[in-house]
Amino acid sequence: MTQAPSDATTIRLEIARYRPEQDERPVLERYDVPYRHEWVVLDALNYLKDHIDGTLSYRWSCRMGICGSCGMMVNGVPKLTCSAFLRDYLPGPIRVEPMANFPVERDLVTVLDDFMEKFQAVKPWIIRDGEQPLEEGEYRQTPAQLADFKQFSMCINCMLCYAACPVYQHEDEFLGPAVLALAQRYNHDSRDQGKGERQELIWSDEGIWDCTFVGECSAVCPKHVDPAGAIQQAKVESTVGWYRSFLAPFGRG
Amino acid sequence: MAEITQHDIVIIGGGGAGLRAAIAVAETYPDLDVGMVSKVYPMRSHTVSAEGGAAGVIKPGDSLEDHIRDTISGSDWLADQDAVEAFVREAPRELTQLEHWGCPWSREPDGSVAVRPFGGMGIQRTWFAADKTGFHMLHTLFQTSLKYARITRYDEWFASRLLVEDGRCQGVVALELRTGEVRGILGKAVILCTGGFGRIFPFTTNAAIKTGDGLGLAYRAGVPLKDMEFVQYHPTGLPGTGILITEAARGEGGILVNKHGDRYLRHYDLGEPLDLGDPRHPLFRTMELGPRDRLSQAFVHEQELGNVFEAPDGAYVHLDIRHLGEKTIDQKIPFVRELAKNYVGIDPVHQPIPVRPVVHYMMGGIDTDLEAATSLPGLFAAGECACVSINGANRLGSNSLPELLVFGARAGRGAAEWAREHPESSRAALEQQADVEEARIRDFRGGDGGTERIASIRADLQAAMESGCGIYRTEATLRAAAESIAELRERFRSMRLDDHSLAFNTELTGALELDLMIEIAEALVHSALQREESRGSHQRLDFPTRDDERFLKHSLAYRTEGVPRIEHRDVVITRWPPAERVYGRAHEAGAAERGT
Amino acid sequence: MRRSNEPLFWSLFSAGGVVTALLVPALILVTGFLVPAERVEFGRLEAILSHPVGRLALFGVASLTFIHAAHRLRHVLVDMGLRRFRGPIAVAAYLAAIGGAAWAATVAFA
Amino acid sequence: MARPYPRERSNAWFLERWPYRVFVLRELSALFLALYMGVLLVLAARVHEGSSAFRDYVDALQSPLYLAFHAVALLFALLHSVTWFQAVPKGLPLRRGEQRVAPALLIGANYVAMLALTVLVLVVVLS
Ligand SMILES: Cc1cc2nc3c(=O)[nH]c(=O)nc-3n(C[C@H](O)[C@H](O)[C@H](O)COP(=O)(O)OP(=O)(O)OC[C@H]3O[C@@H](n4cnc5c(N)ncnc54)[C@H](O)[C@@H]3O)c2cc1C
Ligand code: SF4
Ligand code: F3S
Ligand code: FES
Repeated sequence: MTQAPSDATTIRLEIARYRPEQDERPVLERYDVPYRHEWVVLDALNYLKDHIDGTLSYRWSCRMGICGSCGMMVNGVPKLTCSAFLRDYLPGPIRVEPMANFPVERDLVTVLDDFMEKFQAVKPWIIRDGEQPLEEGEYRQTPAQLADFKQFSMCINCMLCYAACPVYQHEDEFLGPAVLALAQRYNHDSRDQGKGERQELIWSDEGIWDCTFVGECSAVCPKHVDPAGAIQQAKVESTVGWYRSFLAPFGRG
Repeated sequence: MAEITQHDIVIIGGGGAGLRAAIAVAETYPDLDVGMVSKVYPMRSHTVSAEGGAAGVIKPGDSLEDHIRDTISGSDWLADQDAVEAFVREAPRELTQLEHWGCPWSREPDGSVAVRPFGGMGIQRTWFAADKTGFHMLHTLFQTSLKYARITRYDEWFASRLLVEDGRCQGVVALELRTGEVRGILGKAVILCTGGFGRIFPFTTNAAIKTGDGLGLAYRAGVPLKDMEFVQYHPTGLPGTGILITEAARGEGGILVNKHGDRYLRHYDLGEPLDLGDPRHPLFRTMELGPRDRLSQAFVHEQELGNVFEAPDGAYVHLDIRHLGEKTIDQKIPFVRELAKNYVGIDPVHQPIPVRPVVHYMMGGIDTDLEAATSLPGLFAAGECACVSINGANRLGSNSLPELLVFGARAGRGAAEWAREHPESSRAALEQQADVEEARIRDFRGGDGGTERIASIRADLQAAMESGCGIYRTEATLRAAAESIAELRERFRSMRLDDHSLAFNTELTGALELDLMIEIAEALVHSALQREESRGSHQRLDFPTRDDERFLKHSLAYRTEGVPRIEHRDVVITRWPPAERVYGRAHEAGAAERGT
Repeated sequence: MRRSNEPLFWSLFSAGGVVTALLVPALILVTGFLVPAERVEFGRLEAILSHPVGRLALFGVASLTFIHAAHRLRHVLVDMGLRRFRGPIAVAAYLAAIGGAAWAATVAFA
Repeated sequence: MARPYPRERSNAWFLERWPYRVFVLRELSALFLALYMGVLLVLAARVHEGSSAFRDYVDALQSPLYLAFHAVALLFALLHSVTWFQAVPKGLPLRRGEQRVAPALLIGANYVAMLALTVLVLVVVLS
C-alpha cells in the first residue's frame, strides 16, 4: 500500500453506474472528491451524492459495520464501504462497483432476492419438539454451549462472501456461504432440535457439497463468521452421518 | 392509477418493534394476515446497532419495584407510572421469550442468562449479548418471523402517507424502491414502528434511516406528538462520526476523565469516585453510572471551564477502559475495541478513547395509550417512534430494547383485535387517496424549476436544530431555530432533484424523508419553547429548575396550518410522588435504607 | 432433494489429502532426489517393497492419492468452467482413479 | 422500472485475483501428486523386476527432465501440505470449554507429524 502523500486534497473515484432507464450495461464514471484522512469510501460516496451528483444510488444505513447494507466491490474486492478507509487506497483512483455475483438493480444496488429465498429455505429459527413454558424461565445454556455456535451467529447478512465465492458465481442453485453458516448456527444451538429438518437441504449437492473450499468467503467476511469453516464442519458431520446410516440402516438418518 | 393490495394488518417498520408486533399477530391470531412495509430489509433496521443491553428483572435480589423506581426517577417523574409498571412487569417475560426464540444472550457458568450494570439502574439487571445486543435481538426476531407464512413483507418499500377514511386509519401508501411503483396497502389496522429521528440533528449515533417518517405520517393524519422536546444526548460518542461507544463500557468499569486526568463527574453531584481497585467500583447510580442527561450536561460545563481536549472534530474527553484489561474487553465489549480501532485509530486496551456527547435517542413520539393505540382509531404505534410514555424526560439506557418488545407485542395484539372487529370500509375512497399520493410523489420526482438541493436544506435543518435545541436551550436559541425551520419549509417548496428516474431513486426517498423531518423538527422546537422549566434532558438556561407546578405534564404537539398547537396532559402518578432526582449521594442513602 | 453421495468420495478424498500432505514431500525427497543421487541402496528398497507392510503402504498411499487427485481435479475442472460436463468428468475421473488403484495393486502385490 | 442487469459470470475468474490463483494452484497440486505417484509405481515395478531394471531407471531419473519434474512436484506437494494443514482446524474446531483451541496449535501438530514421518521415512530408507 502506498504511503499517504500528506498533501492529498482530492481522490478520484471510478464508479459503476447503471441506470436501467438509459444504460444498456454498467459504465464507469469518474468523480473527484475531497480526500480526508478519516473518511471511509462511504463518506466519499455521500459527499458525491450530496454535492456533486444526486443521481447516484447505493445502500447504506448504520455507517458502523453492523447493518450489512453497504457492501460493494472496492478495487475488485468485496468490502463494507463504511469500513474501507480512503487512506488505504492512496493515491487512487478507487474503483467502486456493485457486489459481484448479483444482478444489478441500479448503480451500486444489487438484487437480493436469491439470497433472501435461500436464507429462509434453511429454516433459520429454533425448532423444538416441545416448548418449555415461559414461566419456567430461560433454557439453560452454558458458556461453552454458547461458544459452540456464537461465531456463526455474528453474520450481518452483508453477502460479501457471496460476492467472493466463484462457485456461487457459476452455480445458481448453490446455497452459499452465509446461508450455510446460518444453518450451522441453528444446528449447533443447544436449544434447537431441528437439525433433522434442515439436513436434507444442507447435505444435498446444492448445499455444502457444491463448495470446493475456495475459502475467499471467510477471507472477506468482515465479522469473522468463517463460513468456510462452517461448511467444512458440516461436511464432516454429513460424512459421519452418511457412514452411520450404513452401519445402522434401520436407525434414524 | 395506484395498485391496491389488502391485508388484515399493516405494519410499517421492520425493526425490533415491528417484527415483535408481526409475530404477536401471527401467534395470537394465525388467521389474520400481516403486511410488513419497511424501507430497508428488516435486518438492516436500526435496532441492529444497539449495543449495551436490555433491562429486565430476573435475578434474585432485584425487584420489579426497584426497576420501576429507577425508571421513574430516571425520567425525572415525567413517565406515566401505570405505563412504567406494565412495562417493567412484562419485560422479563418478553426477554425470556426472545431467549426461547434463540437470542444468544451471554450466560453465567450455570447456564442462566447473565446481567450487567447500566447507567441509572440501581442493580445489575441488563441482559446482554456481548455488546451486540440489538443486533442479536433483531436477527433473532427477523429469523423467527420467517416461519410465519402469513407475514408478507414489502422490503424496501417507503411508506409516505397514511390512508384515513371514515375517521379510521385503513392503510398506507408506499413507494417500491426497486420499481418506483406507488401502491395502496390496505389494512383494517395499521401499526407504526418506524423508529426514532436522531437524523434531524447533525451529530448523532443514529443510522441514516432514522428520519422519523412515522411521526411525520401520524402528525399529518392529525395525531399529536408527545414530549418532543426531550432529546437524549449520550455522553460517549466518537468525535467525527458520532458512532456510539456503549454505556456497557462504563457498566464494566470504564471511567471518564478530562484533559487534566480528573474524574470530573465528581464535581457535578454524581457522588464520589471509588478507587479503580475497589471491588465496589463501578457503583450503581454514581459517577460514570449516573444517567445520560447529567453526564452530558457535565461535559458542557467542563467545556466551558476549558477542561476538555479541543480538536477539529469537536471537543472531547477521555473514556478510559485500560484498567479492565485485554481479556475482559475482548470478552465483554469486543465491539468497543473494534469500533475504536477502526474509526479513531485507537486501541482502548492501551489508550483512552476520545468521546463527546452525541444525540442518541428521542424520548418523544407519537402519543399512544397503554395498549399502543393512538387517538386515530385503527392506528397503533410502538417502539422508538411512539411515546407511551415510560421514558419521560430521560430514558434509562437499556430500557428501550425491552420497550420495543413489550409495546410491540401489545400493539400487535391490540391491532389484531381491532382488525377482527372492524370490516374494511369504502375502498373507492381509499383508492382515490392513493392516487392523489401517487401524483404527489410523481411531482416530487419530476421537480422541475426548483433550485434547492435537498442535501443543503437537510444540512441547514440539522445545523438549526443543533444550535437551537442542544443540550442547553434558551428562548432565544429556540426562537431562532423556529425561524430557520420556517424558512427551510419555504426553501423546500422549491427543491429540485437531480434524479428523475423510477428505479431505486434514493434522492426521491431522501426528499420524502426531508419533508417529514421538517414537520417533526418544528413540533420539537415549539414543544421545547413552551416548556419553561428544566427537566431531565430538557435544560433551559432561562428556566434552570424543575417546575412541577406548571409542567408535571406531557406536551402534545398538534399539526396546524401555521405553527404547531401545543396542549398539555397530566402525567399519571400512581404510587411514586415526585421527588428530587439525586444520584451518588442518594444511592448510598438508599442502599443503607434497603440494608444492602 | 436427492441425497448426495459426496460423503463417500469426500471422505476418501480427505483421507488421501491427509496421507499425501504428511508423506509425499518425504517420498519425493527420497525417490526424486536421493535415489538419482545414488544414496539409496537397491537391496534396501527391495526389502521395503517386499515386506508386507511395505506392500500395503505402497498400495494404500498410491490408491488414496489417485482418488484424492481424481476428486480434486474433477471439481476444479467444473469450477474452472466445464460445468456443463460435470457428469462425464466425474465418471472419467473416478474411473481413472480406480484404474490407478488397480495398477497400484498389481505393482505392490507383484 | 425494474430491469436488473443480469449477474456477470467470468470464464477466467481464477486468473483475476491472487487468492483465486492460489486456489487453482492448490487444486492443481493434485495433478502433480498423481503424476508423481505414477513415477513412484514405475520405480517400485522396476525394483521388483530386479537390480538391472532398477539401475536403468535410476539413470533415467538422473536426467534433467526428471529432476525438473521432481522439483516442481515437490513444490506442489509442499503447497498441498501447507494448505491442507491450514484447513484442518476449519473442519475440526476443537474446543476446551469456552475457549477454542488455537488453530495454530492444530496446524503446528500437523507439521510436527509431517516432520516425524519424514524422519521415519529417511531412517527406514537410508539406515
Ligand atoms: C447506537 C445505538 C445504540 C443503542 N443501544 C441501546 C441499548 O443498548 N439498549 C437499549 O435499550 N436501547 C438502545 N438503543 C435504542 C434502541 O436501539 C432503539 O430505540 C430501538 O432499536 C428502536 O427500534 P424500533 O423498532 O422502534 O425502530 P428501528 O429499529 O429503527 O426500525 C425502524 C423501522 O422502520 C422502518 N421505516 C422507517 N421509516 C419508514 C418508512 N417511511 N417506510 C417504511 N418503513 C420505514 C425502517 O425500515 C425500520 O425497519 C440504542 C440506539 C442507538 C442509536
Ligand atoms: S458470513 Fe460474513 S461475509 Fe457472509 S454475509 Fe455473513 S457477515 Fe457477510
Ligand atoms: S468461497 Fe465458496 S467455495 Fe466454499 S469455502 Fe467459501 S463457499
Ligand atoms: S452502513 Fe451499515 S454496514 Fe456499512
